[in-house]
Amino acid sequence: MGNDFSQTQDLISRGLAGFIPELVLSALVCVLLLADLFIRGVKPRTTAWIATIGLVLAGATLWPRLAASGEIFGWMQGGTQQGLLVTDRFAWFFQMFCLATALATLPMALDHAAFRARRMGEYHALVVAATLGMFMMAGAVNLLIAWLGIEFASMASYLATAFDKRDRRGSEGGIKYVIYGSVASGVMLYGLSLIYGMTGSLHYGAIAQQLQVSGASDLGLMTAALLVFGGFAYKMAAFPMHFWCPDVYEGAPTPFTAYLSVASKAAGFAVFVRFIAAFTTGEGPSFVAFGSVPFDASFGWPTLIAAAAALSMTVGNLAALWQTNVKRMLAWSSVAQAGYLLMAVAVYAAGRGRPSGGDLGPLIFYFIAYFFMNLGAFHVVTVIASRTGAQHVEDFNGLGRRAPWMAFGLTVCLLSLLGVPPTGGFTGKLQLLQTAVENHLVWLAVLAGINTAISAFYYFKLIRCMYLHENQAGLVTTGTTNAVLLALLVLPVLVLGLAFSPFIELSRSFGF
Amino acid sequence: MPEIGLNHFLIVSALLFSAGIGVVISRKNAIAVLCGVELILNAAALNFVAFNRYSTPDARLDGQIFTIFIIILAAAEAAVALAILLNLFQQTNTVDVDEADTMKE
Amino acid sequence: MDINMSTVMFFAFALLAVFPAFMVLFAKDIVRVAFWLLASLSGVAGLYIIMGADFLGLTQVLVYIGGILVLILFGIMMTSKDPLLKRARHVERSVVTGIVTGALVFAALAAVILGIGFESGKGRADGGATTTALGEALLTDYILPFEVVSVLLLFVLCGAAHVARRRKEGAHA
Amino acid sequence: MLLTLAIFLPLLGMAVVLLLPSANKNLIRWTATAFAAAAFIPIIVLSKGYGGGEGDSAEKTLLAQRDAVVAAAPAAARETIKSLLKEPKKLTKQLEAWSDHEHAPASALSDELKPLAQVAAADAYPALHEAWELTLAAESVLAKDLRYVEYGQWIPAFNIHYFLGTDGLSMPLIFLTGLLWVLCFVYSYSIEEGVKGYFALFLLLETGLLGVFSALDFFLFYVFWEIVLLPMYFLIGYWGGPNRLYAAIKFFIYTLVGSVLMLVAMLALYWKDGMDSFNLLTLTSVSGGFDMHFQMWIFLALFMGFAIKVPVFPFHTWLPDAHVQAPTAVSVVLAGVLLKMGGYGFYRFSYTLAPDAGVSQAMVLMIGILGLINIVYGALCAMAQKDFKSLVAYSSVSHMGFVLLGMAAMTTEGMQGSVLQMFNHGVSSAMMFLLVGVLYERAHHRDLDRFGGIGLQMPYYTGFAIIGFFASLGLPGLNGFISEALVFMGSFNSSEFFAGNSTVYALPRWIVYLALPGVVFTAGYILWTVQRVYMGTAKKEEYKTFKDLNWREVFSLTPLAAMCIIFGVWPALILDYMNATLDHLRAFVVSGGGI
Repeated sequence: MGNDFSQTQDLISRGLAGFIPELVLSALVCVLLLADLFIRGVKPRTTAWIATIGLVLAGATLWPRLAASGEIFGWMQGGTQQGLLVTDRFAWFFQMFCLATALATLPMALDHAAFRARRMGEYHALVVAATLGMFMMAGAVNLLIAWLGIEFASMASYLATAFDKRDRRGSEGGIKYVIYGSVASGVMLYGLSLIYGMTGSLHYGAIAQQLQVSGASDLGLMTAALLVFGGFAYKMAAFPMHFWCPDVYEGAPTPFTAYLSVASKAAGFAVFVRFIAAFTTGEGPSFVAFGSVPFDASFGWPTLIAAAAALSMTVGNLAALWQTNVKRMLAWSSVAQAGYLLMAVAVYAAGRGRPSGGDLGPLIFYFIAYFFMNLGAFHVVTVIASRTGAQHVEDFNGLGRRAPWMAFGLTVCLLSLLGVPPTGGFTGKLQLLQTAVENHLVWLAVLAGINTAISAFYYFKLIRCMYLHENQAGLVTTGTTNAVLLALLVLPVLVLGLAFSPFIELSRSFGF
Repeated sequence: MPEIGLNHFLIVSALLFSAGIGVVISRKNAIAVLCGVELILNAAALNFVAFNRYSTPDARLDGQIFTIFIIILAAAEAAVALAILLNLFQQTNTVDVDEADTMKE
Repeated sequence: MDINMSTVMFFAFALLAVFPAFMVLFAKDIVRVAFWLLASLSGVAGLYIIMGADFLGLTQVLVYIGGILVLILFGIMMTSKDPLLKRARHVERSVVTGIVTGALVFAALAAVILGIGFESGKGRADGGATTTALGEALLTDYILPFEVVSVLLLFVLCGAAHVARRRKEGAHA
Repeated sequence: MLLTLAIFLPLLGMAVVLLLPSANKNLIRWTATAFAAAAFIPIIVLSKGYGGGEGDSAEKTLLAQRDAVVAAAPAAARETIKSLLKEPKKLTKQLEAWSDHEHAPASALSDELKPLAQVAAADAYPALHEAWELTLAAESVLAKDLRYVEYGQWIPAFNIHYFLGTDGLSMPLIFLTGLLWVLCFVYSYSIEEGVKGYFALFLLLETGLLGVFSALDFFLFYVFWEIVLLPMYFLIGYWGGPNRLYAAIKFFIYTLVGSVLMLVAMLALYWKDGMDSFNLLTLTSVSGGFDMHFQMWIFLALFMGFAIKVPVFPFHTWLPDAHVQAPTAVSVVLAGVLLKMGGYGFYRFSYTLAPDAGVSQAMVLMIGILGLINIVYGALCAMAQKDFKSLVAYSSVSHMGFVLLGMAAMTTEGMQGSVLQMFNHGVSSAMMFLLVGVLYERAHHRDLDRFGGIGLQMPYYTGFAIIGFFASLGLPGLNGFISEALVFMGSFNSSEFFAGNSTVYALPRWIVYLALPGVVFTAGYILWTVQRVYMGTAKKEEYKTFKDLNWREVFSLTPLAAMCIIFGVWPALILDYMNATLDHLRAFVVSGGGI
């Protein structure tokens, strides 16, 4: 190691100074694990409060990083720093996003029936740990850290999925999640090793530079892309690694499903976008399209992603049509949503290297909308399930009368997921379609349109049950906290649909 | 006989990877699938070490470090998988991935 | 023909790594699967040592063979009523699928690897023991992942203990 | 302000209705009716004004707006903007080039683009864009006839505006909407279940429809278009017949598929040549320059969206289902106004945005033949129906075929007939659905074969029925005759009219010949129906106890019957409204968007 010791020390201390939110989260994991040992009796609220305070604290320490930019940790190589993590607005957005998801799912966990009479410290610790892993995913600029972040978040998610030991479906979901997850991770690792072999570095910047200076074998890049995409697709719940989704979403405790479907997907997209940014910086065709691949000259990252987008939305929507379990339906819906989101990534990858390209605004805007609409939907499902034991679509019969506000909130969220004006989902999808059309991916936009129509079938299945089917059972009382959370999640969906101008600018500013 | 070089190791690793994929696809016992995953992980790790040894431009040990983390994470993953599996076994008396399938409708 | 020692060693270890790997695919019962895996991983450890990664070789033996495999064996013993249970006939067919897929994957990968045409000229020459260098790197350049992994191991330990612990009275875990 | 008032009064009404106690059903009914009537007042004022040529023309309003935008631009760029605006079409080309060079250094720009860089440097680019949009909009052919224009910023990031206006094409439909809502509300007093939701959704529906007919910003139009979907879904799904859920979702999905394709077309136009505009008028004044290939795609995508709504064969299958299952008042507005959204869309969007494609051989033949199929196939299907309501539903399919046929002809008479047919069908089909509803409320079935002798039992009702059905048949002296005759004249003349015109493909006569039997079939099923239902003696004892119309039913039917007669005798009353608008539109399309 040719490093000067004082230089290294300097890098580490500067790194730690920019790393406070992660340190807070790490401490929070330890505190929560210990809390179960030292707090007597079953007090789910105590640990929930500890978690809340810790998450808010982490958010407060994260806030100033909005202005920060630059890489932290790592080493000096030829006079430039090759960091492990980067602090920029893009990372900040996704870190805040995951933090907010963790925070929003806390009240849901308190409300979840199976969680009411047990110690919850370990569960919260796992959620916080998953969030910590996602922090690393959002900021990773090094193959090792990207993979480590994914694994970190995954391990915590595996355990949280199987957290409810009395629930057999939880264990089943957990074992499927961990087995398929480790296969995906192994395949991805093999791809990463090829990238390392071809470029001789783990650092994104160095890889990009190496690719620009001396290039790499198109065949090798293509193989690595296919292998690596498997791992990323697993985290994004996108085709072809989407099949775990329904079982895990159904098996996991509903609050954690909500967390998984929002935060985990977002972190998966964050790490993926940053990864492909390193591979599509070049001006030459060899990076955007892999050039002289023997069987199809136009194959490249944009094509790969566009194909995955098309298949994700189609497979997700078609499979969702046949579901009668609400959580499974939302799981397939989230696969389809990953497809819509991948459209924006495909356009982004295609636009890199062009002066006007590379706008991540639509992706981020859709994620803002997705946060509210998907969490809103899961919130209602959790609340209703914990009071009526509702699992299936038919269990929601007559909810329009039994719990009018909850039903209204769920309807707004479902309409938003479907993409009907005036909701955030519509304006979000509009921008996704717009970028696709603008970048000559009209076929993908048309396919997304057709998919929207298909998805109306199953979203409306639930709406129909709530309003058009009768159920004589009495009113469902839901409590103030839940009503407040519902309002906090549903109102922004409408705001994003009606007055979205400022949010467009805002989401554009989070790109890199 | 040619001198042993990078490609030799890569071919060994490719063989391990293919064997691992084969195991993952054909086995139904969750523990056996896990063994297949270990093979895949080792293939990747072997790649990292081989590239580090034969083809990186400078004297850094990035590939070997990566391998250390692969080994650690493999251990953690095995622990998690087996813990969940034990719990599932207590409930259902099976470790068959396909049999643990009460959810599909 | 000059057959030097390292070539012989390579082929010996490569055989030790690859043959058992395929036996993992073919073996009839789960206990044999585990022991074939052990053999294969030892072969990989040997390959590490050939490449001058002595510390990794030792870690491989200690962690993998001493830790992970023991874990797997424990898992087998605790979840199998009859560990030596022969594979049922309907499962046999899927072995063919496994072999075919594996063969296809290998053919593709080998084509890619040979197609890329890696040069083995560069890289880190045999620089003696790596333990010191690795230790230094872990505490300087890679201090972040090193610490992060310690948090990971902590919560994995607690979480796994929680999930695997036998339920006592049901309600309170 | 009047248009805004008309559109949003029902929305306000919805909010008020939702706040009322659900137990007090009469209060809800009266409140809802009051709001529908209140919304009708500005509409009457508008239509009187439009007929009398009141109100500033769109051209004037838009130019005034443009001057205000320029005046508000940063001073440094104001003069540059003014000089650039002198040649707005040239500026369009420059904007396209500019969008390719946006991030290029100033030194790399051509002389042509330097003024744009200057404007951008002064942060006046949005002002320039807006002023350019408005200048072109004022030049548009549509601007000649639009009145009561309202224009304001909505979402600046995407150049989306709150832009409304009305002309001879939309005014009759807006009038019809306002009128039908009042009539339907009075008729709907017999709804007893879920009164609050019913009237609230119905009011929301009115907002959507009035918005659709007056929006001049494509995005705003799309939002209103989608707003129509939801209340309709619930109105059919909750208050409909036994198979209502199937009918409701079928309606929803069909329309959604169409609107999504429309959305893609809308986005393609937005990105076309870097114009970044949703302003229909702006797009219209440059659409003549779009290449044929692009126009074809736009036309087809929009065609799908509108054709499903019309509905054009083979996308018509949702219509009989929806009609049969829907409650009476919903059927009335569905046939009376909702179907016209499609026809209106063709004229307002398809032909103005893709003029060359609209008169190309492929499209003229496609529309003409589909119109022919609609007319003949719809009539034959109607003849085969046993259910009274699905007979009326298929008659809608048949009648909307005339709209297509007249449109394909692109002659003066053809277009007049086609647009008039939309209005007339709105009146007569609304009336027919009300008539079916009246009978259903008494008999609780709609089986044509089981009726008979109603004429003796309910003379007033039968009087109305004769007017309604004969208007639909196209009996001279009633309104349907005028429009059908105009359509046939227009489409027959097309080949003569466009002889020697190389750019416009004339509708071939054989299509008209083949469509003519449709009239005979129509006469056949209507006369047969009248005979089966109203003539003869009562087939059942219970029919003898049927009471004649009550005051609500008379209230709903009288204005419609009056309109059937008035517009049959004096069609100029409404044709005068449309003539100027349609003439301009026709000249625009025929000249390939060149005027």
